[in-house]
Amino acid sequence: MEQLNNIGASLDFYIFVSIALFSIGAIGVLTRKNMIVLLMCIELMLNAVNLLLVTFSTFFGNGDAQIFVFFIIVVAAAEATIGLSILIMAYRNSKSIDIEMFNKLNG
Amino acid sequence: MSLQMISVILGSLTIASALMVVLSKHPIRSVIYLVITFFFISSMYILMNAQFLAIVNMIVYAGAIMVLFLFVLMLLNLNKEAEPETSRMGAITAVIAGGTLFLVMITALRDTFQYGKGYTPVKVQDAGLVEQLGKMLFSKYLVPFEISSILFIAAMVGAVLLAKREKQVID
Amino acid sequence: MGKDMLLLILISLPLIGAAINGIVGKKLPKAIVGSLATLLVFASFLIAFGLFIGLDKTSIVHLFQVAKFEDFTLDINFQLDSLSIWMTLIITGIGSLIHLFSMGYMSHDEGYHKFFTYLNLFIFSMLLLVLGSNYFVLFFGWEGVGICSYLLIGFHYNDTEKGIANSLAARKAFIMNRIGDAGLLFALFMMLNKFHTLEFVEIGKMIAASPELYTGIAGAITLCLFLAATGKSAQIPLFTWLPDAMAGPTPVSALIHAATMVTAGIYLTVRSNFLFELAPTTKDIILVIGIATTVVAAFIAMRQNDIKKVLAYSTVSQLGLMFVALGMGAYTVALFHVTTHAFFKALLFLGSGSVIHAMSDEQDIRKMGGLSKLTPITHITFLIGTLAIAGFPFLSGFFSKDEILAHAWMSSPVVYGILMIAVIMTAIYMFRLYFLVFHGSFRGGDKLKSHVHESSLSMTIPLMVLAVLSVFGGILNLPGIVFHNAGHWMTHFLESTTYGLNQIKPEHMDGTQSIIMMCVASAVALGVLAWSYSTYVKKQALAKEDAEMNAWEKLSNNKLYIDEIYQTLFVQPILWLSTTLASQFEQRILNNGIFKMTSAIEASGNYTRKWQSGFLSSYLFWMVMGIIGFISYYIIKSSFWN
Amino acid sequence: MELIFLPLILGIIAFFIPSKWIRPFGLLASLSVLGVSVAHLIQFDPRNYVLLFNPAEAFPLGLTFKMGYDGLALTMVLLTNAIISIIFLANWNREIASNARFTGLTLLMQFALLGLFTSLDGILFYTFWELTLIPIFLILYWFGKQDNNRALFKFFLYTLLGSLMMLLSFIALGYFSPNYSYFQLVQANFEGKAFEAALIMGGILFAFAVKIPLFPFHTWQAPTYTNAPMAGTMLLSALMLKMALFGMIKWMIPIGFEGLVYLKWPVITLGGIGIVYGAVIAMKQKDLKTLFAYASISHLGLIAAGIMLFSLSAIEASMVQIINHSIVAVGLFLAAGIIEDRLQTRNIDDLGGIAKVAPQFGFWFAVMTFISVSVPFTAGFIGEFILIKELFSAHWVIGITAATTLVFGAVYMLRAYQGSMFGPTKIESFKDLTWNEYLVFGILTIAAVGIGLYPQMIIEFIKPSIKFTQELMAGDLTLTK
Amino acid sequence: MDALIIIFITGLLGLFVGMLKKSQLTLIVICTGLIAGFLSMFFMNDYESIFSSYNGLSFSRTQQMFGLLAIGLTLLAVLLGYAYYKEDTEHTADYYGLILFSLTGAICLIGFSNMFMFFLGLEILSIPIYVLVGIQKGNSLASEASVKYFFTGSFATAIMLFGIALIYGSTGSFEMKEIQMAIDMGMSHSPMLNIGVLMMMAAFLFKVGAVPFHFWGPDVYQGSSNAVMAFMASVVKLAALFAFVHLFNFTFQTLTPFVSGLVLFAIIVSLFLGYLSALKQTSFRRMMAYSSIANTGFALFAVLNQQFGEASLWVFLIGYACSTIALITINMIVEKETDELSNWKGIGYANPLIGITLVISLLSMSGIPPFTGFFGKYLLLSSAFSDHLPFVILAIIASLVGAYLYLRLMLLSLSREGEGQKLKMTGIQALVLIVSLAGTVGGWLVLLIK
Repeated sequence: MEQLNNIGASLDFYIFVSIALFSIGAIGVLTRKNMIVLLMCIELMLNAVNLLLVTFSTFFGNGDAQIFVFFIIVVAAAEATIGLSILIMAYRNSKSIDIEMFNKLNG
Repeated sequence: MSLQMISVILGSLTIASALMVVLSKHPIRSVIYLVITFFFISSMYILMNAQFLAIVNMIVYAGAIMVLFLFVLMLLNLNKEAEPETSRMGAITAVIAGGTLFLVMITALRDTFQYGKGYTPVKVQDAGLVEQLGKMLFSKYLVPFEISSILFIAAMVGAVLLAKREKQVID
Repeated sequence: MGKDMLLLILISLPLIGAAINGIVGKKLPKAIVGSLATLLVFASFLIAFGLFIGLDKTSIVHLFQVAKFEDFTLDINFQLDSLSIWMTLIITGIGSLIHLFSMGYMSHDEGYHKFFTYLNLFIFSMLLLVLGSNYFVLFFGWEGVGICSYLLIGFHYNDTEKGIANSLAARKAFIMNRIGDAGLLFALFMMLNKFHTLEFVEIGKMIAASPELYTGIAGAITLCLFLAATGKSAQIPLFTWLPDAMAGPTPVSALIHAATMVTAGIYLTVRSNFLFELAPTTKDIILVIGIATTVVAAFIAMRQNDIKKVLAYSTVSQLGLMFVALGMGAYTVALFHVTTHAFFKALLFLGSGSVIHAMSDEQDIRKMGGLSKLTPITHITFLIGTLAIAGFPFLSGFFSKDEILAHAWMSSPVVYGILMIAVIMTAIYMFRLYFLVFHGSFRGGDKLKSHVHESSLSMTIPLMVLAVLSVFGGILNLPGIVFHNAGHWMTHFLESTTYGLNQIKPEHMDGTQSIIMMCVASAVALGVLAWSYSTYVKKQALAKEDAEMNAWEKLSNNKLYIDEIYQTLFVQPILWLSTTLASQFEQRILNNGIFKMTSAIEASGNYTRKWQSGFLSSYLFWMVMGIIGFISYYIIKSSFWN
Repeated sequence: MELIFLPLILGIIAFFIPSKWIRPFGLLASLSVLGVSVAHLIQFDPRNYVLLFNPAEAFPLGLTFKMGYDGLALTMVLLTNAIISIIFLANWNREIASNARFTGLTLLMQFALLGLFTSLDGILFYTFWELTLIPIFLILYWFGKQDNNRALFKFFLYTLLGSLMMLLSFIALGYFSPNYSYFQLVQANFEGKAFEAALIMGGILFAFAVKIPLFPFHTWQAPTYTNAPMAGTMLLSALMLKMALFGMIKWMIPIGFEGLVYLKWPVITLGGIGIVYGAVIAMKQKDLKTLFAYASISHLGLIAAGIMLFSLSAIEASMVQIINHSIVAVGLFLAAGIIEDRLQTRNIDDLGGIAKVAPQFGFWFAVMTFISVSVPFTAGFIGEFILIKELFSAHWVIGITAATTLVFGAVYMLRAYQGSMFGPTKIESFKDLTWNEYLVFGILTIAAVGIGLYPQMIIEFIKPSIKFTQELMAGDLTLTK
Repeated sequence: MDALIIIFITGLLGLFVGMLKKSQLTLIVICTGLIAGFLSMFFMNDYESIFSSYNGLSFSRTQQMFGLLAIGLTLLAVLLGYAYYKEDTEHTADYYGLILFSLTGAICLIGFSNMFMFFLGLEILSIPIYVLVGIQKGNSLASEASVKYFFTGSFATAIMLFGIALIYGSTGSFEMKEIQMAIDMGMSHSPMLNIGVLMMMAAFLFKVGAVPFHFWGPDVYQGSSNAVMAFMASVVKLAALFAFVHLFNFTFQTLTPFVSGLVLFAIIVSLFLGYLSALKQTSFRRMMAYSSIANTGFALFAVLNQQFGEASLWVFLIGYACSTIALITINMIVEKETDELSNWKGIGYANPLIGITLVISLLSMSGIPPFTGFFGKYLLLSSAFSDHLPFVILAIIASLVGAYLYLRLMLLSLSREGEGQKLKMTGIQALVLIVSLAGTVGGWLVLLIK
């Protein structure tokens, strides 16, 4: 118990927070229509994963998970870059960042 | 105030600010709340002795990525009118779906919530240090590290390709 | 040259004739075509006669094996015995006469060579039928004559007026025969399963060895055989094709539908006597059907106005009479009547052919009359034929009919009584026909009258020969009571060389009864002759027009409406079924059903693609739902684990 | 191997032949293939199994690639080659024959058929089975009526559904046999698993039933025939239908023999229904080709029912009948083709009196009609005789049902013949037969009469093969091959 | 591994050569590089490469085969796209560079031995594709497709990462071997592991485009260009499917029976939904997208087959990819302003090469022997036969619907009305057609060599 106290709350709590963040991100992805906010919500979900991984890393006591988080941050950065440039391109074409506007392809 | 109390408060604040990200009408507010969320998350990292990640999280996420977001928001110069309206029905459905996702995950993982019992984390203090991570990154995880350069090259080329305005041919 | 070789030559000669005429006949002059065909058949007759003279015992000629199966073989074998040679004599003898007649009769027809090809082919098939030593060859011939009959009935298929009717008649004949053929096939199958052979001799031996083994199956086999016989020999219920078959040229009617082919059923029954003897029930059925046919056909013949139709129904009636004899087990008697009937019916048909020829293809007796002076030879020979069939004393028909009546009397007076009615009716319609055609005044108009002429020699010679045979044909089998030693020559001839022909011997009959019966028959014939003479010559009665007829005359004139009944009972339902199946089941259920299904499948694509709404949030929503589903799957499944 | 691959090579070459030369090329190509097969025939001893291709090593998936023929297969090979030559001959003066695509596709079809008949490997058999579909499909599509898509879809999907069921069966067979070699498949052990065997057999049967076609699977046939060009109809009915019957004899029953008890009577019943049903519907059809299509359902129902008895006599008779039906099909469809060619109609109501204008055609059509109603001295007679006999011995009800074909067959065939050829002349002119049509009718008639007089030659030829298969099934034979 | 470096360097080199604005030269450089990559992959000895001392990548014989296939198909896709790219001289090199970077991702995804490489590979595979889809900048459909692909893709990535995290949480390792050991040691009932695996599976189903994560497919395929679509439908699909199958055949093999219900559900719904929706499409690429959903359904049978899953998948994919590339090439040749299917009318009759390729490709896709598509389906179905018979029968019924779909296209393009139609076909396109035709006809022969 003492060791667990080192990281503050119990492991379960961090898992709970992580799931909550993930779900909130998912809700955001589903509710928001603004593409930038959508992108942010996805970042939120990735952070939930990061939190989870760091928790496990602490728990197992090795750094592998933290390296993984490191790579996730790398990928998130790249993804954000690409996402934003796609967004800009889409905005140039349709003068809107409302995802509801992008429904010409259907059926 | 024990560490446990601090972490619970931090966790609650994290969730609250994350909720604000979703609930804020204006995207810039969302960005701000998101940065706040990242701060809370970073502080949790520190609590868990992952100092290096905490710093990286602050610098890369809160610093670089969020600034990029803000920059794009400014670039596109979206005013309030352009903010898309969320339909009530859609929102309710989405919240129900997300809530269900949450509940289902909690239900499925309910057994895990006695996870920590009987395990003894070792060398908690050392795992998250820069030295440790650096050694690992350049020995065990060298290949992924090198490979990630491809990702960056690709992302770079892609971003330039997409975001660049085509040359206007002037007669 | 051995007998075997002679037999093969005998069979193949008509085939050779058919081949030559069929392949090059078109280019040969008509005279050569006709005489070649006639001479070949006549040569066959001569060979047959030679074989007949030298006949001593049953011999079998093996030609080749068609197929060998696990438990039986199918061979082309021929059998030479008294029965087959007798039939051969009738076929080739009368056949050559009719060939001769046809040379004159068909001389103006453009299908001359074709006609002789078919005729020769028919003779060949018929020879196969009677000379085969097993049921398989018999079946070959059986089918073969059916086809030739079809070809010849529909010979004038492209006649502008009657073309369709002719071909329809041919089709009817073929199909009704096919129904009978099916019966024959079943009999063959049963025999193969039971005896593993189709050879007459071997089956006969097996039955002779242990008859009790086969009583059960014999009933079924004989019923099937009799079905076949009703088809070919035009008995109830399959008799309606024969009158229609008169659409063919008259020599065809004489040869096929009077003298030879229609007697194949009788031949078959006689051939299979060893089986029929084991099946008394079948024999009773044959008797009943024979009686019914003879009466019904005679009744219909009474008010027919087409000269050939009268003769056709007469043929049906006479065939019925023969089946009566068979039903009583009097096989040789039946054959005797076959022989005499062949003589006088061929004569009558050829005579009618001569009349038709003279009348420029007019067949309606209402348009004839007084031809006795215009066509004297035809008149005399026709008269002889009429007298013979009517049972005028001491002509051939008298003796053969008398034998049958005698047997009938012995089996049951009721049968005798009914047969007497049929005999009286026969005399009535024959004399009616004779008087209406040859006496009274000519009713065909002057223009036609000027064309009427006696036929050429090639047509009259067969008439005369047949007339002689009709008169003296009775000699073959004189009643024993009168001509003690000379009598029953034919019975003895057939008995001496065939196997297992056991039957009631007419000798056992009381002599007085026999003589009384002859007297009764003679009296009937003479009485009807007198009555007819007074009606048609003295009172100048004519064939009535349709409107004047009373009820029974209409019934007779309309053939008891049997065609119509068949049409409603069998033909229409099947055709209805055909149309309904094609339009309802086939089209609506199977065809449209499948297309409905495919179009439903195609249409369902419209629903599935609606899921793809085009909205990103809906896609993401379904992805989340998918994950929720996955996790729920886990929760549900893991709670069952424990 | 040249026997099988010669048509493939020739077929590919045909696509590059200029249209001026394609006519003789097609005929000569098919004749040369026929010649090769005759050379095989001369060297052939019916008691032997000739293996054309017999790799020693094992391949993955249980593939063995064995190919070879016995008397049964060689009969079909010869039939195929002869019929293909006849088809080329029959089409000699038609436009279609000067089309390189047609010639090439027909030769490819020949390749597929030969492969099918000589394959001794389950998967190979299935492959060739499907392969036949492609050329015929293209022939139907390119040379058939323009708006025949519906019929084509039906044809293709029906046959494909059948093939897929067969595929399922072959997959299942993989669990009962070490590999897909024919000899192994026949010896597959179903002891105590009769129902499984019946299921496997049922799957294979499904494919065959569609192609034969058995009663409820026949709806593709009539529209396909009606829309097809003459050559396509001939290929379909003279050869493709026979694949299924051959498959039943050589593959389906020997493989799943243990399951025959379950399937025997259902299939015989369907065959019996087909006999009556096809005949009854044929009676009122107006289109000659449709009529012949339904007639073919009737005829093939009889053969299929006979095969299911799997007695030696029944199979021998079926083979005779298979050959006879090919002859009849080619002859009758040629007649229908000739009529359509010259008058642009096949409706019986519009025809009449042709025999008067074109007596030669009338005669040969009549001969074909009589061969089709299987009168004595023709090939159909002996086959039908034995088949009905065997069915009658199995049960008298089916025997009587089968025998109705004698009567009904006469009804519809004579109606078709008389309706079109007899009666008042409704047409002005009708060009009588050309030399090649004479030749075709002549060859067919000689073949039919020859077989009719001496079917023993075919029976002797195939009897050892069937006995061999039966011994193989019983396991009496230790395989050295 | 050496192949990976060669290809990456070729991609970079291509970007530099591209500055010369000589599209032909760029093509030559790229092709040479790809061929070199192919050869180095071909001659690679197991587990031996300059990176062998570091973990992350390893190639077994099977993985090598998949790698070769991926490189080969990329070569085809590159050649196929040439006619299209060369018109846009500004960006020719960018296209090639991105495709090659994506290919390196695919190779990582084929050869990964820990979660790091797996995750990076997946991202390197995806990110260039997000860009390539939207590369026609002025085209609003393309940018829409890009947006949709990007957002759904990132969402799926998040899900997958959550799954990886949970798996790590339960097993304590990112190494595939260790994870497998941990699972085999008795972790298989752990909820965290199971949820993690299920979430990974969800992400995989997204990547391969199976129901209910298939939605991006039709929109993205339709919005993108033919050249990009060819790459997506062949290489991307191959890599994702292989990784999926590989994970579930080795690492998670103990759990495969547990997830088989879900996989079968996904298979059957994908098959029917794919084929049925495809029936009503008028756009060629959209139709192909639906058809690819259905084909994915077939391919997923490999997940359930522990023994031959990868080999079956290989055969199936070579048939599927070759046919798809052939059809896309044909579509490029016939495409006018839009990719309406009506453009296809009669093309097969007009041009024999197109006709033959088209017929054989469509037949192969319908599963008719002796083409590779048949053998692939045969292998996949036969292995599933004994355990999942009802689903195999359902799959066969669905394939009948598919056959109807392909048949319709075949009839349309073989129509005689196309006679005399003139089609412009470059030599490179003809080459692509012939090569893919050879793959469709003879690809399955590889089975025998092995």
